[in-house]
Amino acid sequence: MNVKEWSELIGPLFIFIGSVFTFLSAVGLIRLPDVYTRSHAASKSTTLGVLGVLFGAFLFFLITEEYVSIRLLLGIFFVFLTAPIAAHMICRSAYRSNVELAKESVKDDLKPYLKENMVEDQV
Amino acid sequence: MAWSWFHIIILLPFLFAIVVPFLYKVFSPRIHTGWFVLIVPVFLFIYLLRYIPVVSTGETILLTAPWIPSVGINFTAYIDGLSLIFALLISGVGALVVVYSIYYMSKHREALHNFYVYILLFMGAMLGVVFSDNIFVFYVFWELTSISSFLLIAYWYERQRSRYGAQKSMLITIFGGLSMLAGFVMLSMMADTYSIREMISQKEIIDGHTLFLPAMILLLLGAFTKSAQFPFSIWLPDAMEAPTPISAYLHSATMVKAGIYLVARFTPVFGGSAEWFWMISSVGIITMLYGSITAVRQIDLKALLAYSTISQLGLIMTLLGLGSAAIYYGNGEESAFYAVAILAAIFHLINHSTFKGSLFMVVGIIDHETGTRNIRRLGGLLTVMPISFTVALIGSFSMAGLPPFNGFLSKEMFFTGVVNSTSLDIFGMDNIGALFPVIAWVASVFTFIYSMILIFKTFTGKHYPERLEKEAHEAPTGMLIPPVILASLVIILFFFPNILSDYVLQPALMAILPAFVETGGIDIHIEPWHGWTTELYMTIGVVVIGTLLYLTLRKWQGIYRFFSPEGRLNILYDQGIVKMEEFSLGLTRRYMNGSVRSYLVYIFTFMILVVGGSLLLSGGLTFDFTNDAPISFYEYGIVIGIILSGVLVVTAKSRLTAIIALGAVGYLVSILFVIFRAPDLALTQLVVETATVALFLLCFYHLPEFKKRGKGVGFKLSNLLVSLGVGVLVTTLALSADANRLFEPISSFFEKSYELAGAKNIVNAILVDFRGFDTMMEIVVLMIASLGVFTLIKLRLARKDGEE
Amino acid sequence: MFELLMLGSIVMLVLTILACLYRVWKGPSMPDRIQALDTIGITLVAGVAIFSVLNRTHAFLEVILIIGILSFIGTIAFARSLERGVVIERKRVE
Amino acid sequence: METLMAITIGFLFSLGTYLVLTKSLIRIILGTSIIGHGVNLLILTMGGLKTGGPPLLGGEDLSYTDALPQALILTAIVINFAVTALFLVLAYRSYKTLRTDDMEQLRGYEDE
Amino acid sequence: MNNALILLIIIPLITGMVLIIFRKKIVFHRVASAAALLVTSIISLILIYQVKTKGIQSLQLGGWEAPFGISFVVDMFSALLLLTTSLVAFACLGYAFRSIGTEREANYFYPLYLFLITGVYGSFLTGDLFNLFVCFEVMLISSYVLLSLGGTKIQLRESIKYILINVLSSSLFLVGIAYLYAVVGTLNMAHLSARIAEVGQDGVTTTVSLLFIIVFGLKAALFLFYWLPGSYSAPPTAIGAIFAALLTKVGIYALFRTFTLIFYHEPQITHLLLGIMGVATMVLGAFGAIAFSDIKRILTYNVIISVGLIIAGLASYSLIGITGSINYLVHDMIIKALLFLIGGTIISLTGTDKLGEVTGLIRTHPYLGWMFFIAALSVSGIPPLSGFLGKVFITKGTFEAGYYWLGGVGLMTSLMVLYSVMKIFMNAFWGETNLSQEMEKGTTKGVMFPIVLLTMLTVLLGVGAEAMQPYVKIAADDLMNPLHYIHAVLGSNSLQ
Amino acid sequence: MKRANDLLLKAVIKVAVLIILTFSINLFFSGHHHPGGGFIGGLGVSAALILLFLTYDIETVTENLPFDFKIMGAIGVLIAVGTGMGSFLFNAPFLSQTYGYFHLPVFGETELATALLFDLGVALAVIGSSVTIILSISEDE
Repeated sequence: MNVKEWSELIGPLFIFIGSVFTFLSAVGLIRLPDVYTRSHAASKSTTLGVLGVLFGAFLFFLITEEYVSIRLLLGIFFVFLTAPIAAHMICRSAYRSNVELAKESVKDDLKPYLKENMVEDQV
Repeated sequence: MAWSWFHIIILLPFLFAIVVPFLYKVFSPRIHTGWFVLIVPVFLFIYLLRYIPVVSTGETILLTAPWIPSVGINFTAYIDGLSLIFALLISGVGALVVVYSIYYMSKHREALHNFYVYILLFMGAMLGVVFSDNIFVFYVFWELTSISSFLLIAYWYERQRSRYGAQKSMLITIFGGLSMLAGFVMLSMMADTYSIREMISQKEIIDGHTLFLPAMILLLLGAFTKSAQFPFSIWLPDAMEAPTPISAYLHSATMVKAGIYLVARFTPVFGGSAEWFWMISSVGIITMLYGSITAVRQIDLKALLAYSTISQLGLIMTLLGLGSAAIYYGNGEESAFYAVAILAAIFHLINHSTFKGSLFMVVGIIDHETGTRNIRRLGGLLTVMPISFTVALIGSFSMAGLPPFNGFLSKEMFFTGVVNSTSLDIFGMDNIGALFPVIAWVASVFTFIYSMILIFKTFTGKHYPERLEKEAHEAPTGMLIPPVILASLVIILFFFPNILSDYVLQPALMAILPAFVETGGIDIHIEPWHGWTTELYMTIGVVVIGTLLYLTLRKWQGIYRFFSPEGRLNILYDQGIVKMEEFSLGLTRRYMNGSVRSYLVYIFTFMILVVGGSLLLSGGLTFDFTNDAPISFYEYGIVIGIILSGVLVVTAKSRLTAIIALGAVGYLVSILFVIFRAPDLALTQLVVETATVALFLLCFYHLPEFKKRGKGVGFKLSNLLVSLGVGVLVTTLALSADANRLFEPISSFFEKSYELAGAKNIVNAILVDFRGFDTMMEIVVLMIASLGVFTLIKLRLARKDGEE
Repeated sequence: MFELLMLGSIVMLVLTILACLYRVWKGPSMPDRIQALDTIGITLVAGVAIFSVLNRTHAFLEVILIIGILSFIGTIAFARSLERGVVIERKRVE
Repeated sequence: METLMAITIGFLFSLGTYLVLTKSLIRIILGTSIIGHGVNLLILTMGGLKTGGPPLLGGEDLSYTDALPQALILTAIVINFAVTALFLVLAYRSYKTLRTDDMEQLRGYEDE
Repeated sequence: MNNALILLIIIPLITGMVLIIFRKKIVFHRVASAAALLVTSIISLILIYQVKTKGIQSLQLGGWEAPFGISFVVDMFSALLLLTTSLVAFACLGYAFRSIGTEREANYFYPLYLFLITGVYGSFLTGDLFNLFVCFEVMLISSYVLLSLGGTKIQLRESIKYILINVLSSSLFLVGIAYLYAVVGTLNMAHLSARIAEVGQDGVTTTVSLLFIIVFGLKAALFLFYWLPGSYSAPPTAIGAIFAALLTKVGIYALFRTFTLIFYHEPQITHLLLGIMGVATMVLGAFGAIAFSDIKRILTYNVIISVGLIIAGLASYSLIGITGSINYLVHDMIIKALLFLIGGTIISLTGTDKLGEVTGLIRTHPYLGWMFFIAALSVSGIPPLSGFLGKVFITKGTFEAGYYWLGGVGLMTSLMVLYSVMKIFMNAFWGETNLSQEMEKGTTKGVMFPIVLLTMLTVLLGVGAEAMQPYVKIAADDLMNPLHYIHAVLGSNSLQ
Repeated sequence: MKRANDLLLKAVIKVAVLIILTFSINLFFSGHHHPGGGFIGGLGVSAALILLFLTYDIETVTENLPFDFKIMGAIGVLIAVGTGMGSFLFNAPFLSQTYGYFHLPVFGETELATALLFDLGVALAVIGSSVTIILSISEDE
């Protein structure tokens, strides 16, 4: 293996690492007790994983073909930007539609606040 | 080929019919519209008279006017003896009827414009029928007679009986017309011409053709229905709902004779065969017997006349049938012997028009002046209406076959024809030929009886003015003129029959039996006195027995309670219609049950049967896996994923699951597109799938949750079978098509897209350039769909008016 | 080596998708399902990227972004409809 | 691959047909969508699944997959989408107006 | 190259799109759509003239040679249908002016109407199988929207069934196209014909052709007509009339095109099946027509019957049968529109579509009554009106092909047709007049013009049938000689 | 009544919409050589619009984007048909497209094709109709 071949493996390596992260988040998705905790697994590590994969692909094309893919960069940026928002929205909707917290939860900070201010808004 | 004056003349009634409403509008009620209309038949009659000298020499005239020449349908007028007789009857009787109607139809109360338009339509149609040589033009006019008759019968359309009668006559005669059309089509295929004359010249080809018999039967159906032959006769009595002038005109003198004309016209084509002979003569004789027997029991004068008409038409039909044997013998002594029957037919045709026309008119007068036609309420009119009585007497004695009236002559000739036919040794006549004279005689006895009933029950006996709706008195002179003219013809024809025979009968006979053209016809000399022949004895027998039976009518009338064939037939017809409607409703409701699922099951089942059957039977079922592209494991995975998600859609308990599973199918399909190297497709599929799922979610929000709707195992099983069938069909056909790639696809052309269209993306080049039109229409579809969504949401019309 | 890495990645991704499918199937709540679907979407982004690398083609890079966009919109829409009952509001609400 | 695809397509058709034959309107529409997927895959399969490169010129591919079926499918997808959208909204409207989504109750011969 | 072909599509399309932009100007909508249809009538006349003098015209869209781009072809058959479509559409549009109501007018009735016509024109013109599908869809989706336009209960209910069945049949159409593409590898109809003629029509091709029979049969209401009665009686009169006149005809056209141009090698299978389906259609349709006693339903079943009869001519696959079918097709488009318009007028006058509730209309509406009478005769093929010639020739064609049962059933059903339409006439127009003019729910004001126009057409086409015959002859000749079409599209030397 | 604020969402959405629009326009223009084109580009734009509708509400968005999307769709179709009709001027068959290479100041050597105009029509039609569909449904009570 020469340098070129090794350098070609950088991209795939990133991809693999990303995949591992993604897989780990899947484990979390199955094992964690309630939607709020699962949301952590799903949003954080998946985002990282996907970013890894995309970055790996970007590197791969950069190195092997010297091709700078604007689209991949856009994609990375977009996922980076939107994934947290999506997770945030899901959690909020979960909370608002009264999804129970896991039994193990110790604290619900939002509850007293909501009780005071936004009673009518509970759809 | 050009339009001649003669064509215009034939069409004159139609042309005049257009003017009639205007005339009515302008002059009514000052001048009776009939006076204007009268011009037409009078003119026609005089015009046609000119042709008698020409035709009597045996000459025929053929005038062709183009109608649809490019398909060989031309208005070919053919003037020979036969058509001329009919045309003269039509115009002559027509003129008299119009005169009569002027007095019969009130110009203040009746919608005369309609009446005369119908009459003119009919007259033109009838003339067209008798003069047309082209079968399709013939058919055109033939149907027009049915239609105008329909309109005339329902002239008083407020009356339920009128509408009933009109519908009945229309259904039966148009049924006949259609079968005649089928016969015509077959004839045209056999002879390869649309001209009747040319068909006659190709008799040999037609005779030996396999279609000979079907064509003949179909043609005769037309003739029998039109001429009210048994069992199609039922429409004629109900047609009596028409105003009496119409009954006199259509239902005695002209329209019903169109069937006779048809048979006579086609005798040269079909005549000489056993089938033709038997069908016509047996139907004719049965009709004759049936009509005369049934007529006796009628108490309505017009009904009596209707059945008598049926009977008389049967008589003429019998004669034509028997006479057709002459063709078998070709030209000669023997042939002439049987040809007498044909002669008698034509002669009786004319006579019947005269006496039956006059009788109808008299009955009309009675109806008009007394307000009833019921025999039981009438009686003793002799003193009140002497002229009418005289006319009626002449008419009915002629009908009964008594001298010195023309009916006697033709009746004698009828007997001659029937008796002659017993000596036939062909067509199996030697076995049962003797039946003809017997039946004919019996029918004549009954004819005698009803003639007597007609005259004596009405005019003699005691007069009961209180039973009548009006005070009876003699009709106005104008109303009496036409029947008097006809009655005088009845007498004149008795004394001078040979005027007729030389000028008219002879050429007509030659038209029916063209074999005689070469020999110049047969020797026709009609004489009242033949000596003491069988025929005379038969007539005397008729008179004697008939008188006896008439006098003892009351004693044996009771048997009619057990015998009413006309009732049976009517019930058959009425029930037939009702049952037909019921059956149709039941059937249609059964399969058109409004359930879209049933429709789909029909459609899919049909598809599986037809396409699947064809795939199995046509040997198209082939498999060839050698060219298959290799499969990798993730492709398996995706396919399994698609199938699993699909199953999930079906089995899902909640609609949300189903929708998500559908989305999964869609996304996996787009992944397949990625694998199959279709980036554009994958992109589009992804976006569209998302949009679809979004729409589902937007709409499903309001749709109800899936419910357990138990419909039984049968329901599910049939669904399962049908859907499995569809799936298997699609798969096998796909495999067969895959294994059966006959040609290279044309798509290699598109790989030059960069040179041709400046595009490196072939799919895009196809979309915007090579097949840009598809894309253009596709966005139109999208646009329309969005408009549709918009209007569906925004526009909500309540069910305001009854329109929707 | 290259193939091995790729294969491993694909296997992982497939496992991730299966896990998410389990979550979609099981629930128990709606947000769970949405969460899982969102994850599937993002994983698909990764999958397409791997496929492109594997086939050394740029043809599908558009797909990556499209999936990302769609999955994001979908998630937002779902969340909205859960939260407010309607997806798109008609009137401005302050 | 063609064989596998043919079987898959047959499956999709079966499932779609089964759904279409049920009584719930929403399932019927789901069924038409599934059939739509089946149709698209069928066109692609019938175009031949030869494994050339994507139909984009300029790469180093020597052969390309058949582009024509792809273009056809694109058109078909869009049209299918338009019709499905209309159908869905119609179903929605019908439910709001007629208060039922059961096709058996939409027979409509009794009330006339 | 003849750009006139595409103008037929473009003019109604552009007009419709412009009308969408100016949504509120109803009067403009009316004028513009009438003008558009008039212009297309003129163009179709020109096309007829051109085809007569110069033979089949074709246009390769985008300038791409034939099998690769989309070809537009007009032969005499389609030209005749185009002209008839324009006239009938014009008449129904005229009827809509006074009857459709402002709410519908403001909700894009006219654009949708024009798009429907666009789709019909496209289907008649295109020479490409897939493009035929697309044009079908334009027509169908407009018809979906028109059918549901207004959103009354019955409209919604019938729209669902109609859309569902048509969506499925469209899917099957695509399935058929896919198979055919696999086997023959092309989409251009002329090219398909040439290629199939080259190697013969084998089992698979025949099977695929049967699939096309089912697809087009669904659109044409040939035997698989279950969607038709409901959906034609649901919408307002003007829409129902244009549906009755055009929708099934497009399916019929497609059947004629494919089974004279492409799949004509195995008539003992394909055309026999068509014949059997035709008989079933006629019989079931006739039973349906006499079963009911409400006007709209009687008329809708009459639509079905005529489909069977027209297809009978195709099934005979003889010159004379096809000639008859073409005659009858033109007649049928006119007469069905006419019948629906008059029927709708009766219903709007009386407020009911049940026979027997209102009688004696002829006293108050003599012209309407007599025109219905003429229409009734014409629809039953009574001479000398327009249906006669077609029926005779179809009968003759079937007889010549040895399908006596087919022609016989055709004739018998026309008696049932007559019975069913006369039932309307005798019940609604005859009898005691029980509805005075003051009690009437609607009016005939302003809607008589299209009825008169169509009545005159049916009379003229019957009496003056000669005027049309040379064109019909050309059309039939071209249909029976696929080579004419192929040459016109592919050029004479490209029979590969 | 107070309502949960969408500050976070609104902030991000603005950027996201920008990205999507950029990407859509890129897709649209590169359609001739890369995957993409008018249809998908149009859908992208409408996705961005829908994102706006999701985040804000119909009233707000239509105030800022005062289009009647039905008219936009109609204009799109008209453009598409119009480019086809342009070929009438050159006596070429309907929908004949052409292309050429031009030297433009900023872009350098650029290919310009009439097909692009056609695609623009497609895109507008797609945007118009898809947004119309979504809005119609959403506006229903």
